[in-house]
Amino acid sequence: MRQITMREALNEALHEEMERDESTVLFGEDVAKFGGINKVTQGLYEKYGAPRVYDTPIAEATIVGAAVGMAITGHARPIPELQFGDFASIAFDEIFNKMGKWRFMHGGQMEMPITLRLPVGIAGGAGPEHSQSPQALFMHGPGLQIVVPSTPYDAKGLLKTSIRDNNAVLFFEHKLLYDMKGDVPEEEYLIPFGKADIKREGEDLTIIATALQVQTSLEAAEELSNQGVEAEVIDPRTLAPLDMETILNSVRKTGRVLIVHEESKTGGSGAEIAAQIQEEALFDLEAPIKRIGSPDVPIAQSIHLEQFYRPNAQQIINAVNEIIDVPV
Amino acid sequence: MRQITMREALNEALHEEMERDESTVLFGEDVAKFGGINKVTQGLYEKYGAPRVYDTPIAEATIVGAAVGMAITGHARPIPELQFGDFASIAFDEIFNKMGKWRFMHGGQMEMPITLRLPVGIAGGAGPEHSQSPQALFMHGPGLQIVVPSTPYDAKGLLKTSIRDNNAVLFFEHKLLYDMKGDVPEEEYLIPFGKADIKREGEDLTIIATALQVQTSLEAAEELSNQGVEAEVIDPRTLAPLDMETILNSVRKTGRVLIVHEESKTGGSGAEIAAQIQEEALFDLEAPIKRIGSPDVPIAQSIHLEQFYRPNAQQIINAVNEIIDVPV
Amino acid sequence: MAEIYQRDVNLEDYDPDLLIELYKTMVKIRSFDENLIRLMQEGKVSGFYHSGIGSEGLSAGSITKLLRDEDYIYYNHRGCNQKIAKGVPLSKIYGDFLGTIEGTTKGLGAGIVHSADPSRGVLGQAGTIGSQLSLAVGSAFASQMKGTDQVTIVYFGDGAASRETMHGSLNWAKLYNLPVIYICENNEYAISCHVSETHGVKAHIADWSEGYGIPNCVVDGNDVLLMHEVTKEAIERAKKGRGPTFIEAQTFRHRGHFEGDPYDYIDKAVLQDWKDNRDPIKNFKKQLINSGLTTEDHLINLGKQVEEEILQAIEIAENAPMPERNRIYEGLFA
Amino acid sequence: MAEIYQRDVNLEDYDPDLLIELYKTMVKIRSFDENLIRLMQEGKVSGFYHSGIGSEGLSAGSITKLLRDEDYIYYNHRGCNQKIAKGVPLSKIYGDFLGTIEGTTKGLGAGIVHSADPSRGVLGQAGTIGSQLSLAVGSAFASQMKGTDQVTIVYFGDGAASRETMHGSLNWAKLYNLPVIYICENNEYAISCHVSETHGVKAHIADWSEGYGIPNCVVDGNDVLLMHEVTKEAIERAKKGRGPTFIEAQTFRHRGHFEGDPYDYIDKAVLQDWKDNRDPIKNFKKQLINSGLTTEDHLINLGKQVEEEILQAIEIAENAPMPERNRIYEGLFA
Ligand SMILES: Cc1ncc(C[n+]2csc(CCOP(=O)(O)OP(=O)(O)O)c2C)c(N)n1
Ligand SMILES: Cc1ncc(C[n+]2csc(CCOP(=O)(O)OP(=O)(O)O)c2C)c(N)n1
Ligand SMILES: [Mg+2]
Ligand SMILES: [Mg+2]
Repeated sequence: MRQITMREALNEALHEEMERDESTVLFGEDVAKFGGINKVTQGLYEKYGAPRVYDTPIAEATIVGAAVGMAITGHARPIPELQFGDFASIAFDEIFNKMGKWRFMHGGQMEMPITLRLPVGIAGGAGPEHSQSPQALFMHGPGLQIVVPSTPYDAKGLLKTSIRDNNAVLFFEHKLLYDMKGDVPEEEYLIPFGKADIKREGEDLTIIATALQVQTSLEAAEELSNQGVEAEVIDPRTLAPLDMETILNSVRKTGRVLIVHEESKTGGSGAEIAAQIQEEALFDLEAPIKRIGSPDVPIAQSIHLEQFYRPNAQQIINAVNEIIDVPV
Repeated sequence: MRQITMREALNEALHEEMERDESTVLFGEDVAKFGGINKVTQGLYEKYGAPRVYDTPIAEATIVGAAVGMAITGHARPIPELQFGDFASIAFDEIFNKMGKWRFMHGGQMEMPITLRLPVGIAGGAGPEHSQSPQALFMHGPGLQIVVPSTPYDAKGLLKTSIRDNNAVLFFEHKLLYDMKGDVPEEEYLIPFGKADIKREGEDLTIIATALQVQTSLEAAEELSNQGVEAEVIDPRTLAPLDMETILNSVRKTGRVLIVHEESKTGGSGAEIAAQIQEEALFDLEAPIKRIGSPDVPIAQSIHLEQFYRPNAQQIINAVNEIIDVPV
Repeated sequence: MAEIYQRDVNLEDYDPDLLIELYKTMVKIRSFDENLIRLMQEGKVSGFYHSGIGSEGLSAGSITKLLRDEDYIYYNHRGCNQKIAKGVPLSKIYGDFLGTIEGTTKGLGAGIVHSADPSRGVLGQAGTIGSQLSLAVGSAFASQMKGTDQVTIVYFGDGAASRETMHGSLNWAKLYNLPVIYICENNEYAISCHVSETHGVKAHIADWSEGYGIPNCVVDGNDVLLMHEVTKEAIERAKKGRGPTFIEAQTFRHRGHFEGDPYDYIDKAVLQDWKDNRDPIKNFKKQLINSGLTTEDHLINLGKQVEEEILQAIEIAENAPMPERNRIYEGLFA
Repeated sequence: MAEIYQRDVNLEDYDPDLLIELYKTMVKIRSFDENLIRLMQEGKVSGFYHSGIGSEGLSAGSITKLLRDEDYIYYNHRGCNQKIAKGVPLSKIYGDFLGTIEGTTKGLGAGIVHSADPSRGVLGQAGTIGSQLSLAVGSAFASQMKGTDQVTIVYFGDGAASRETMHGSLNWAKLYNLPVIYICENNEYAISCHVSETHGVKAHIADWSEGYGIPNCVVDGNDVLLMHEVTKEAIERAKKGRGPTFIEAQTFRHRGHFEGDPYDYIDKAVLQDWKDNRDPIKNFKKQLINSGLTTEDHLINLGKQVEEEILQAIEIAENAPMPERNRIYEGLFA
């Protein structure tokens, strides 16, 4: 099959959906002529021009607030971008309370077909305010769907689903995945929300990972396999809705669980997932659920230090070994 | 001992600490002449006047941002108030990234002696944007201490500690507790952070609750006691730092756990607490840890409906019975 | 510095239907409000109500017979003045206060904050005041993109004007030349704070919009015809593709910030002056009668009709059932 | 509309030491920058550098011999211009780029964003541009409350000026009459966007501050003496308790937004014109020599001294060790 990068996959999804529905409108900082600082929106301005594709002032709260105001008229399907996912903090009220709740709190009378794109993750020494992965925060926000792809294939299918969906979507793209290549068919396809993907099957333990950490976990799983440990690697793909069924089936099979994410550990998505697993399958657990996240300190700017934040394959292997060592 | 309301206890703490340290400065919307919409800051303006106590424009991001700018000069100890804790969403970048990280990311060269007061909770039909309990979000934010008192005694001692502390504190006050009366000694006292309080001892199960839900849990515990079930009720008092030692000691004793909070369930503080408990004490658990939170939907404005959000004693009793029913 | 908007308005120049409609709308607004306060006193509605009495002219003047159903508004939290002027059925607004399923939110009980009626262009309100300033430019952008001549009006108080969102919104509005009208209901107070205690301005709040190159002015918001004129000009500007307008409309609260507010932080004489000499309804009534266009009796009758209408609306709203508990699980997603 | 700041500046009216110091500071800034770019090319520093070449006059002019250690600045993300002018040791700034413990952050590797030197009033920078606008009024408030005559300057780009925080900050500054100076480094671009594509203004960015009643002007930021004069006036205003000033300083980036930016979105001829005719260092050098105050040789010598100083600083910074892994667990709490 054709191999393209996640950047290309995302770009294709945008092209196809903007072609398909002329109420789509894409905006953000430097997304038009410049094609986005991550080059994900390249070629769209040339094809659709303003006002369908346009550059905004540096004012993130206004970007998201305006997207909400567009969406609720029923005339527009906004696809805003925040240049760094960290800036969700600047538009937090707009995301958490307006995108997430406007429809419900006004009696369900409007729709919220917004796909907010948020590049996240530790990459290249961008420092404490340009490297975060804030997705877990939004699991606590009703009305928000949270998409976190880990492959070009998933990225394309999920972005297309997001854009067509009539509800709010936060679409998190790990910056280190933009250059990752993977199989993407020429034909159109969509990937539904709330359907986890088992990226690797295994009997000995379940690794639940998101975004870049899916790749790191797969790498670790190969190494573990050499050591005779077969890990099942599950990528929830969407944190909201969360496919607990697939997760629990795996847990019931393996009895051992490791959750890996790049978000800082405390209060990360792993907390909620672990809490649900033990609630539903406590007596299937043969060892405590472990979580790996980045350290609970702001991310250093130094490239030398930043490597110690991003979970790596060795950490995963070590954690798996500890989990496996717990006697039945 | 003298009984006063939590409102009075908080007000006393503010008076004492502003008297004690003339670098303290208190500001927010309507906190001066009006004494605050919850009347917690009454009498301070009359005593200290501007600029020590002053009313600000309605601009929450600026309130918190300015507090940070004051604090890092080393000349001021700001005690800002946001009129409703929900508005933390408006000042989210300022709280999460600036209060929490400015010191660290600038190499630890400044201090951040801010106590940000945040009235929270479902009370009197204030609706989806004036009733939330956002404290759990900040557990995911390094550099922030999270205080959640449940009694007048704790409120006073913790607020005094907060103001004297040289690091950032988010101080959450449940609005329905303002009128609650309780023992508060005349003499000065401080309560350290990271020290949970066992509000009631019991052998049969552990209830971990915060804010108003400590009171609801105690109520439920009395009723349960009549039924022959002795619940231990633990109030962490600070969610960061979190006193896992006290919690784990109790869990090891009882083997059964219920976590109760008013925050919506998914992604609430209960998720992190449950995840940590199972990680540290899985094999002591005789039943899955249950969590009670408000439903994962925006809070309705209707008084009639809002009662169905706030966890009540009967819900707690039912949950406890389910937990107790799990056979050993 | 902001122009003080002045025009010679002569009643003879207006269609009598418009004049009567303006009067009727104001009376309806006030009567709605008085009856709501009564319902509160009867314990049927909770305490978070911000009465709009004293500012009816601002809403009637800027909406009645000017805005169509397809024009959008974001109302503010003071009274239900704009919702009523925009034609949201009274029973539905009462239903939102009483929490019955008659309300626009079908039982969620929007109260003052979250009613909506998209079929009449009422897109709702942000509980965080000032947040809707950004939404408004989005809605206006959507109309412009679609090529319609829809206009968006966003209402907000003097206090809300100090939210940071104001800047982002004004910048978008001017930059993209959007059909949006800012109406700042300046009643001098934000809860207990006088505007002079919280606003750094050259002279007026409207001055803030000047630096963006947005046409702006200060107007007597209690003069319903002046409000009509100033808004009409702004609407024409918007429809002609000439962009946004910022209107600071001066008014005053007859009651405290919320029901129960002691309202002791203001100068009583100033309040009395507004009540006696600058009441929008009283003054317009006088004008109407003096012009010979109508009689006191006629207006009294009209008032009675309105009251009748209000009482019927309350009855409908009260008779509708409260929602079931599981109402809260409905409508989160489309 | 904002005044275009013009003064007749004659070199004879100035203390020669000041003039030489201004020149030297500019040269130091540029040399620092050029050497940093070299370090990047050598692979020693990561890619997030925003060169400040072309705007040295703005920083030297507004800081050198005007600000004391106790005066506060919040620098912006373009170059290290303001940090250097404020006297942060060069080895420490390089240390922050190289990630060694010589850096102000002792190995965290602040890069361009998070260096700080409280002993010299350098309070840091917000990674979210524009957020420091609110911090600045806080710092100024603290000085005012303490009764000192400290001044706070906040630097930010034309792009950052469009952040919503601008409004909250300007309002506080005027309302509380704070000793704060806004210096908007308007280099016409925010990454790829020209200011005309993203700013709705009457004529200038400075116009935004006018509605608050804040004295403001537009100045040639590449004329170091004009920058000196305009900032001096603002500092005097602040110290006399007469509140804030907003200065829009015009300049242009010689290089792209970040190292690696193709920088193909601008008009090459415009850039060439800025380089040829509006280079702050080149022009000031000409003025100095023409005035007879110094000679070309002297200035060349001075440049060599500066280069020497820079190379020494780099050596110190490079020779310092990288931090241990557990550095990241230090300093979260006081
Ligand atoms: C962001 C935000 N801050 C504070 C509040 C609380 N609050 C509600 S109304 C109000 C005063 C608003 O004053 P103004 O905008 O002048 O409107 P008025 O009440 O005078 O009509 C305040 C502070 C809020 N709802 N949202
Ligand atoms: C809040 C926020 N939005 C976006 C960015 C990303 N960003 C960094 S610099 C920059 C352009 C800034 O332009 P300007 O303020 O004019 O400064 P210049 O780079 O031209 O010196 C952008 C968009 C950021 N750091 N913070
Ligand atoms: Mg007001
Ligand atoms: Mg710029």
